Amino acid sequence: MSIETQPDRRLSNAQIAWRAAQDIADGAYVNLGIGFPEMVARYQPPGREAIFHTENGILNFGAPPAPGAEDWNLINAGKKAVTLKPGAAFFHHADSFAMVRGGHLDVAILGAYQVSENGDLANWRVGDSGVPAVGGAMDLVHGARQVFVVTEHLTRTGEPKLVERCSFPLTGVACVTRIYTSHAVVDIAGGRFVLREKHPGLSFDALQAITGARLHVDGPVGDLVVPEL
Amino acid sequence: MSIETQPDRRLSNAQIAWRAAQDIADGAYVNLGIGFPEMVARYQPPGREAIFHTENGILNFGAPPAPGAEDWNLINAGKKAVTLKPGAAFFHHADSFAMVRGGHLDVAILGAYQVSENGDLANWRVGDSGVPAVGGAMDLVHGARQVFVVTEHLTRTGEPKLVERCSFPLTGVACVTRIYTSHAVVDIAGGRFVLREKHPGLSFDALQAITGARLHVDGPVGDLVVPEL
Amino acid sequence: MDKRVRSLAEAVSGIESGASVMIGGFGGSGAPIELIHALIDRRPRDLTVISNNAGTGRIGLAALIDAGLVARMICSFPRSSDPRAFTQKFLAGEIALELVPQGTLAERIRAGGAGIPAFYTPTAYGTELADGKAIAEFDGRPYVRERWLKADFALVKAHRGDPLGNLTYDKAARNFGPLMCMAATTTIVQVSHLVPAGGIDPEAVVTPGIFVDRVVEVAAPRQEEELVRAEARYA
Amino acid sequence: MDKRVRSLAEAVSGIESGASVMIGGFGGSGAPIELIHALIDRRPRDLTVISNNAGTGRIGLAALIDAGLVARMICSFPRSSDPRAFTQKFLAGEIALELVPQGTLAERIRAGGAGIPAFYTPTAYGTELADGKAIAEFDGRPYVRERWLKADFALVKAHRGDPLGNLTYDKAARNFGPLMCMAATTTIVQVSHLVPAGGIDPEAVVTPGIFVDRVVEVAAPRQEEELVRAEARYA
Repeated sequence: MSIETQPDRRLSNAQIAWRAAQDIADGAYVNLGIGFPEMVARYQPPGREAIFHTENGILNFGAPPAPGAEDWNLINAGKKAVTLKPGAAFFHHADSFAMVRGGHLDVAILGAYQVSENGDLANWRVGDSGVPAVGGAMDLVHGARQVFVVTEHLTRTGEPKLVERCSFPLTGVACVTRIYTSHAVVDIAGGRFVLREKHPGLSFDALQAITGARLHVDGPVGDLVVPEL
Repeated sequence: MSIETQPDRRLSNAQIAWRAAQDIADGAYVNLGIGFPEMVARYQPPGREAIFHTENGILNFGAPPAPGAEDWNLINAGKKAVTLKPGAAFFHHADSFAMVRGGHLDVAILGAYQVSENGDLANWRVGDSGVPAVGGAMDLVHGARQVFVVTEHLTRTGEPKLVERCSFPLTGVACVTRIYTSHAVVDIAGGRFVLREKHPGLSFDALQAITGARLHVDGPVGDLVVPEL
Repeated sequence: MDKRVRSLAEAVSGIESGASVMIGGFGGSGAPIELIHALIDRRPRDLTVISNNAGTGRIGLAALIDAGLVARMICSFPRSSDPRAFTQKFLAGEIALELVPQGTLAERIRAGGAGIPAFYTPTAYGTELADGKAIAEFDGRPYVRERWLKADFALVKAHRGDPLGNLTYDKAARNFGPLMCMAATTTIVQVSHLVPAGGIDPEAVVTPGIFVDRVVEVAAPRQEEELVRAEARYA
Repeated sequence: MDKRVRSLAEAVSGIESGASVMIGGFGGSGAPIELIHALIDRRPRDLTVISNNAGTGRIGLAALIDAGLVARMICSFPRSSDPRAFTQKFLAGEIALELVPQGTLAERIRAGGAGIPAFYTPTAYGTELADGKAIAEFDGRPYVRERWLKADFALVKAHRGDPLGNLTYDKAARNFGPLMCMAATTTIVQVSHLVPAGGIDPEAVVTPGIFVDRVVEVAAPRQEEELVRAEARYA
C-alpha cells in the first residue's frame, strides 16, 4: 500500500477543508478548532456566510488583519489576531461555553488523531509524556449539533485514523457525526462508518484496506471531487 | 398582657427600620425585602451610604422619582419606581441571583411571620388557601452574610412571632442572624435567641412573656432607644 | 443571516397548542405585550407558560390566561396589583401552578440555555418547595438539586436589535430576557429599535444573536404598568 | 465606597504563601501583567494558581512560575508559544497540574461566584478527565458532576473602572475576567482608565462593582503577547 505517495489519490489539507466548507449552510454558527480546521473559513461557497464563534468570546469575527495591524486583545482561540464583521459581539467565557454546551452551535470542526466507528474522538493527547493540554475540545464535541472531523485518512506512519476503537485517550464518546479525510467522506450512523464519498482514483477495496474498521454503504457513494487549490 | 395598646413601650415600624439601619456599615451591599423592610433605606445614618441591590437587576438605585416622573422600566422588586445613583449597574436575573446566592450581599432585610430560635424563617405563606407566591425570599435568606428580620414582636392577634419552632411553612432553615422587633433586638446564636437590646419601658420578664421561646442573655443588654419618627 | 420578520403574526407563527412558552418581564418591565397579544390572536390551547409573574389587569399575560389558553404556569410570584385572571383560574382548578423561587427559576432557565441538566442550590432546602427533590451535602452544607428549564418558544422584549439578533435592553427591563433567549428552541424578540448590522457596539451587546431566531420591530411598544393604570383590555 | 488603591503593591497586599489566586486572561489578552509582577515582588510561596493558560515567555504568569512561587496550577491549556517556565517545572515534578476542560473551568468558576456548589455537564464524560467523578443520567444521557471553584484572590485586567468597582473590558480580553471577579474572596483589578462614579453607562457595565474589592489604575498596561514578541523578561 503506497497510497500516501500518490498525490493524485489524496486530497491536500486545503482540499479537505474546501470539501467540509461545502456542507456549512448559509447563516450557520460554526466553531473551527485550532490549526487545520481554521482553513475551512477560507472556502465558504459564494453566497453563503457562516458566523464564526471562538471560545474566547467573539461571535462573527473575520479574516486576519494586515501584518502590523494586529490588536492582541482581538484574537481567536488559537491566539491569532482576527478582525470583526458588522454585527459582532463580545462575551465572557461562561457565556461562550453556554453557546457551546447549550447546543447553540450548528457545526464544530475539529482535527483528530483517531475516530472510532461509534463516533468516539481522540484528538488531545497521544501518550503519557509531556505536558497535557485540553483546551475547549471536550466541550465542543458535546455541544454542537454536528461535529465534523477533518483529517488525513492515515497517520504519517501509515496507520489508519478511522478505527474500531480508539487507542489514544478520548476527547469525547459517540460525538463525531461526519469525517472528511484525504480520501473519503464518512458519516457515523448507528455506530457504523457509512461511506458517502470516496476519492475517484481509489477503489472501495483500496479505501477499506486503509480504514481500520468496516466501511458500510447505505445509499449512493459519490465521487469526492474538489478543485485544485 | 396589653402591651400592644401601650405605644410608649413599643417601636413603630419606622423606628424598627431606623434601628436596623444603624447596623448597616458604610458601603455595605444591602437587599431590602418588599414592603416594611424598604423603610430601612430612609434611615441611613449621616456619613454612611449603603449600596442597594434589587433582585430584578439593579445595583445602586436611589429614592423614588417625583410623581409623574416614573420610568416603569426602572423599578425595584416591589414594582415601585426608583432612580439611579452615580455608579449604578444593570444586569440580568441570573447575575442578580449570583450576587444573592454567591454570598456577595452583606445584608438582606426581610419581614417575618415567625422566626424560630435556631433561625428558621417563615415569611411567605400562612396557610394552604389562596395563591402561593414566593418571589426571591428563599434565595435571599441563603445568600447574604447577615440576614436581618424586621417585625412586630407579636402578631395582630397577640401571638408571639419569635417561637421555638415555626408552625407556618418555612422560607429557610437556620438562616436568620438578627431580629429587630417592636420591643427588642435579638441575635440568633448557637440555636438560641440571645437578647441584645430591649425596650427600656419593659422588664426582661415582660419581654420573655411575649416571646415564644427562651430569651438568653450573653453579655450586656442595651436599651433599645430610638428617636421620635 | 437575516432574522427579521415583518409582522407580529409572522413572529409568533408556529406556536401551536401544547407548546411551552417562556415570557420575559418582571412585573411590567420587559413584558412583551405586543407579542403576547399576537399569540392570543392565534388561540393556541394548553400552553405551559414560564414567566416570573402571572400577569396583571386585563392585558398581556393576564389576557392570555383569561382567554383560557394556559394550562400550566411555572413562576415565582403569581401576584400583582390586579391578579384577577390568574387567581380566578387557579382557584377554579383550571390552571396548574409550579411555584419556583425566583433565583432558582432564573438559574434553571440559564442552565437550560447553557447545557447544564442539573445543579445544586441552597435555596428552598428544608421548605415545601424542595419536597421530592434530591438533596446532597457539599462541604457539610445541604443543597437541593434542581433541573434545567427549556421551552419550545421564548417571547422577549428588547430595546435595540439588529438583523443578526444581537440585543440590548432598557434598564431593569433586562431581567429574564437574556436567559430566556438562551433556553428556548425558537426565540422571538420584539425590539423597539431595529438597527443595521454593526449598529450595536460589540462591547454593548447583552444577548448575542446566536440565541435569537426572529426579530420583529415594535417601534412604540406599550408598557404593561401603564396599560394597567389606564385599565386597558385586550380585545 | 471607594475601592481605589494607589499602588500595585497595595493592590496585592495580603496575598500570602499558600493562597489560591485566580489570574484572568486567555493567552495574552486580559493577562494582568502589572498585578502579577507586583505579586512576584511579594514572593509568596506555594500558591495555587487558577488560569486558563500557564504563561508564556519570561513575563507575567510564566515569571511567577519561573520564580518557584506556584505549587499547583489549575488550567485548561498549559501550552503557549513559549511554555518553558511551566514545562520545566512540570517535567521536574515541581508543580502539580489539575487539567480542566475550558468550558468546565469557566463554569466551575462561575458556579463558585454564584453559590452553586456542583453542577452536571456532558463535557469529559467517558474520558480520563472524568476519572473519579460522580456520573448521573438525565433524560437518558450521562453527565459528569463538577464542583465549584473559588479562590482567595483574583487578579483581573479590565479596561475602564470606577471607584465602586464597576468594570468594562477591552474586546476579547474580557474572557475569564467577569467570572473570576465573582469567585474570589478578594478581587483585585487593574484598569487602564479610572473614571468617576457615573462614568460608565449602567447599561454597559460588564462586571458590577459588588464583585470587586480593589481597583488600581495602570494607565498604559503592557500586553503579554507584545512583551513575549519583544523577548521581555521580568527582573
